[in-house]
Amino acid sequence: MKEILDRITPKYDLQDVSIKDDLQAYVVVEKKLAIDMVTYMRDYEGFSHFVLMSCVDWIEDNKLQLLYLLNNPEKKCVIGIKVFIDRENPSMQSAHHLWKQIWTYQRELREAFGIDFPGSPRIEENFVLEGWTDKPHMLRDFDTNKYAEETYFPRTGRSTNDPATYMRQKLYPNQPVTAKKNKDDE
Amino acid sequence: MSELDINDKVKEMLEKSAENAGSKNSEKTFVHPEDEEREVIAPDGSIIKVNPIYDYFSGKKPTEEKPSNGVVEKFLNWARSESIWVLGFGTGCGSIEIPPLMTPRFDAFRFGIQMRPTPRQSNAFIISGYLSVKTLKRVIRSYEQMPSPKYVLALGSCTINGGMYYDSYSTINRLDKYLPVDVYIAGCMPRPEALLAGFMKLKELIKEGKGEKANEYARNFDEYKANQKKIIKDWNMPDYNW
Amino acid sequence: MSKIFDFKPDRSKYPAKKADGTLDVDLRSQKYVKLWLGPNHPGVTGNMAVELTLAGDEIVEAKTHVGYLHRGFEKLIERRLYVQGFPTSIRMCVAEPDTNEYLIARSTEVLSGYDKDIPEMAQWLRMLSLEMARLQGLLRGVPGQAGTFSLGIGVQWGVYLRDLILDRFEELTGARVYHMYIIPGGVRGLLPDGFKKRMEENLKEIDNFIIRIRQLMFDNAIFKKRSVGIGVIPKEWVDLYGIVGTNARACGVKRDVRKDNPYLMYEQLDFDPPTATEGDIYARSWVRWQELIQTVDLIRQIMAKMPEKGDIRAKMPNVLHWRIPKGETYNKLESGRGEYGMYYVTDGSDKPRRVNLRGPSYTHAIALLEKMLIGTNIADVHATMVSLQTCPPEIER
Amino acid sequence: MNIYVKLAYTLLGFFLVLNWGLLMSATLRKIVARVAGRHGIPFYQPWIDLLKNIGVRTTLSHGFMFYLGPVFRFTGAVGMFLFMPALFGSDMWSNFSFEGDIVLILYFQLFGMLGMAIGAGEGGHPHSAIGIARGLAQHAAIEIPMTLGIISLAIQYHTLSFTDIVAAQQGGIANWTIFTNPIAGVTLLLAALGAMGHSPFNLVKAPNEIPIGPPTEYHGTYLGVLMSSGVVLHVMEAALFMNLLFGGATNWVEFIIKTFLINFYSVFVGVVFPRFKIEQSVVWFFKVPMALGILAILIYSF
Repeated sequence: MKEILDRITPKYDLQDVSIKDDLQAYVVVEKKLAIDMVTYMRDYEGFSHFVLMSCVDWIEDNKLQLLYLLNNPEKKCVIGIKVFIDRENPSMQSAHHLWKQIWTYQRELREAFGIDFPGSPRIEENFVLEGWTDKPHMLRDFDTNKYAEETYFPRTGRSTNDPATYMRQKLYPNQPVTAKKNKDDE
Repeated sequence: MSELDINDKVKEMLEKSAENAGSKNSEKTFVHPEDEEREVIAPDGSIIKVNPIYDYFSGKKPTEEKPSNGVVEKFLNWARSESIWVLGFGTGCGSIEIPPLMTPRFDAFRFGIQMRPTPRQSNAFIISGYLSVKTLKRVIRSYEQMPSPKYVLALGSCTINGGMYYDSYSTINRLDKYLPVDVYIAGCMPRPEALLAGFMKLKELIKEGKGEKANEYARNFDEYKANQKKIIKDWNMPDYNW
Repeated sequence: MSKIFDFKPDRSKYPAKKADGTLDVDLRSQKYVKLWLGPNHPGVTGNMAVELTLAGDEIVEAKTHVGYLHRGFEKLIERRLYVQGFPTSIRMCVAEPDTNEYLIARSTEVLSGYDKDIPEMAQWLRMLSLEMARLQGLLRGVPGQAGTFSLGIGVQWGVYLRDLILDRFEELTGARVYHMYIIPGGVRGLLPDGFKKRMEENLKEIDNFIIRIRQLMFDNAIFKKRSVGIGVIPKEWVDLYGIVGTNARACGVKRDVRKDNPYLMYEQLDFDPPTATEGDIYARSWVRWQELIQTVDLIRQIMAKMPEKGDIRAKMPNVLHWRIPKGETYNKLESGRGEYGMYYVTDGSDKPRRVNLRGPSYTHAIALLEKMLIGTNIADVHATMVSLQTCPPEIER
Repeated sequence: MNIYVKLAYTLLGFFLVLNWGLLMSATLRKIVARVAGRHGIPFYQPWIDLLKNIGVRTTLSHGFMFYLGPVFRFTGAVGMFLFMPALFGSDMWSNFSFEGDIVLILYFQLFGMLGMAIGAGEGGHPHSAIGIARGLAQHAAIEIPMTLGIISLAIQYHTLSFTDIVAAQQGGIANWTIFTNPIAGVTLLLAALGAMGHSPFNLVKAPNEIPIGPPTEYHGTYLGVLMSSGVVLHVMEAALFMNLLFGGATNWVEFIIKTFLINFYSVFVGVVFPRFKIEQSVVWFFKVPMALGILAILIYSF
């Protein structure tokens, strides 16, 4: 894993290289180099098995993090290629020509995060939702609880407890709620 | 219903759906191009007008069908309770317990329970767990296709109050707001024994003459439809060119 | 004689293709029929739909529609504590729920640095639970292939034996389908008294079944006729489409996470994943049948090699106040359907930032299935789908 | 015998055959269940199903021909019953069989299928139409060995009359056609597998491909009529082969045993064999059964 990273780090000007163990590493690459790097890894480094394409919403940095996870069946190691893209009007080059299943991931990400992949087949089609009019459902600022309460009919009498408070009341009923705090909470 | 009424109704519906869509995202209207009104040339050369949205989504109110009186109805109810044909539509993860129900260990065939593959021939609907909005649309459509009298068994806590998915944006919380439910079977997920107990309860209800939820659905059709329309915004049905 | 009836029409020019490569199918020309298989269709695995465009009896275009089982797990887990997310997440795929348990437990352990502390006994028990889950999946899946050709008795026998394994699960964990046994930090309990003896009795019954199912399926002329040479996956597709698990092994690509990236105690077990070279439906069910034998053998090995007693839980922090530092990890295991992985991101708070499940069906049921169905008949759709072991809930989560 | 008395006996006979058919279908389903290790349905289940179907309140129609589908099917079943001697040598139970009736029976066998084709086509469901197309194609393939076998029997006995063919087989098991003309017998028995419509030739209804074929849109009373004509057809198909090959029946007990065994034979095959595809099924009938049929004719021609 390390030698591969040593080889590609100068080539693609990788910024944030983190090696988890011998078999897993994550690198951050610039947006315009990302697809190029994925192609390079597939063709020259033997990462021929495409595992997963995912997205993480870092709302505090106003960034969306795309992840291309590739697997090398020979060396049995996994590399995650991360790309940070803008959260407003997110858009990314399509990679559907590299592997046949990628357009599915792109279709899902388009629906879940609103990321546009120009040129990807059937990108505008619904994936899991139908007639969805709200904002993309996987973004952090979409509040699913509020949406569910407003849209569906919550059954009256169903109560929800904060587990920590509830357990404290059950286990130590005589102590006032604020008396003792777990040291992890501070 | 005359043709004029139909057209008015469709227009109203289209406007409504356009409004619904337009309120948040003006580009997305829920009429796909293939669902627009069009003319079709029949094999003999004549021209038929087709309006897919109306043809596929029946907006017609179901009629209430009164039970026949006295001994006849009692006798028929006995026959209905002993021959429950379940629609084979696994709507959620509870459907993994349907194969055990139909196989040597539990063998629901002993009690006259059989699976039927088409809604036209079945009279019981097992809602096996959580219902996403997308499935609910199909469930309603299948339910409306079933001939009366029909019964609904709701499995799992997800259909009662949302269960584990109470805060999910995709699954409904209470099934009885959208469809009349005869028997709830609690659990996550209910065991086959619980399912059998549910069927026994349903049999009792039918024998007592209480299995008239289909008529209730017809009576409160507007209310149920309003609830359904609140969450199902895309009423387009898949296009058959048959 | 059969050559005369083996008439294959030339479809290279018909239906015609548009400039952008999509098919030029004019539904109003009355040459094509659109047929929806599912979601309300007994021939579809789970709750999904395949939209078929037919020319005669032959499929010219297929589109998979999913989302009927979408519950938004990945969103819900972001709103729950790590331990609360645990019972939610195991419901992601109902066919083998234990795989989800292991992945989520393993991910949280790796990210919080407890993955080295898991006691050996717990690892053996985890492995036992996973292999039992694989066994109950295969008991449904192997005869299920014959069930697609309406050979229903194998399914009936298989589901009965699956019930026996579920009984053992019930004994071990207290639950029938959703066990919640592999918790973060270890497992919930030791083996009950006499468990191994009762398990051995069940395995003997399954041994009998394995022989009977061979006679019923693989020595059956019509089963061969319906499955040999149909639904072929060429070897080159394995990387192109991301095919994993038994589907990849059936076309000669020996990939098994248990061997490639050994987890738990699989290094101490003696096994060799079965392979075939043809890549058709027959080969896939043959590989699965051999896997059934192997799984029974693995369970026997595990029960023989595992220690009698030992710690089953590492010392973990209070789960109600459990915070995991910022990090990300991808963990995978070999489920009955193939490589099953989970990408887990934490941000230092008491809830995960993102959880993404990689189910094998995600590629098998959409990109691959759509490709494989073209040119086959309506009668082959169900068989192809079951032979790929599609499981819709893990596609849409 | 007075025609009215005969009519009364025929109706009574039809009632008996209907009830025997229902009981037989329950028994055969129970046998399949026992192979699977299940207990199976109660033996009275078909009657309850029939009652329940009549008790269904909603009745939908897709047009005039939709009504006629089950009616035609029922007509086919009744026609097969009417023109076949149920019991040989009995004035009361030989129904309306007369000279030349074997051709009529073959026609009635197809009649119900054609009626269903029109009715199910009107139903408008794609599965119905696909099922009907499969059914007619397969039926054409079944007809060939069956007709060849029957021609062989006609050459052997120099008659086309059912009553004469049965009469020629009386006087002991050795006189049965299956022993006097085994090649034609085997041809007809192979054709019987297809005619009974159990697996491997159940692709008309094919529950997990095109659920459930022609009757997809039929419900309630329509389905009740279809069910009852289905069970009568099963009994009468078996009676056809019983009369042709196994010496007919001289009393009801013999009738019941023989029809049951012939049906059991097709279920016995069906339990352990999966379903053919339509092209495989057609080709199968064009191979061994057709060759045997031609051989059976050739033997008696020279």
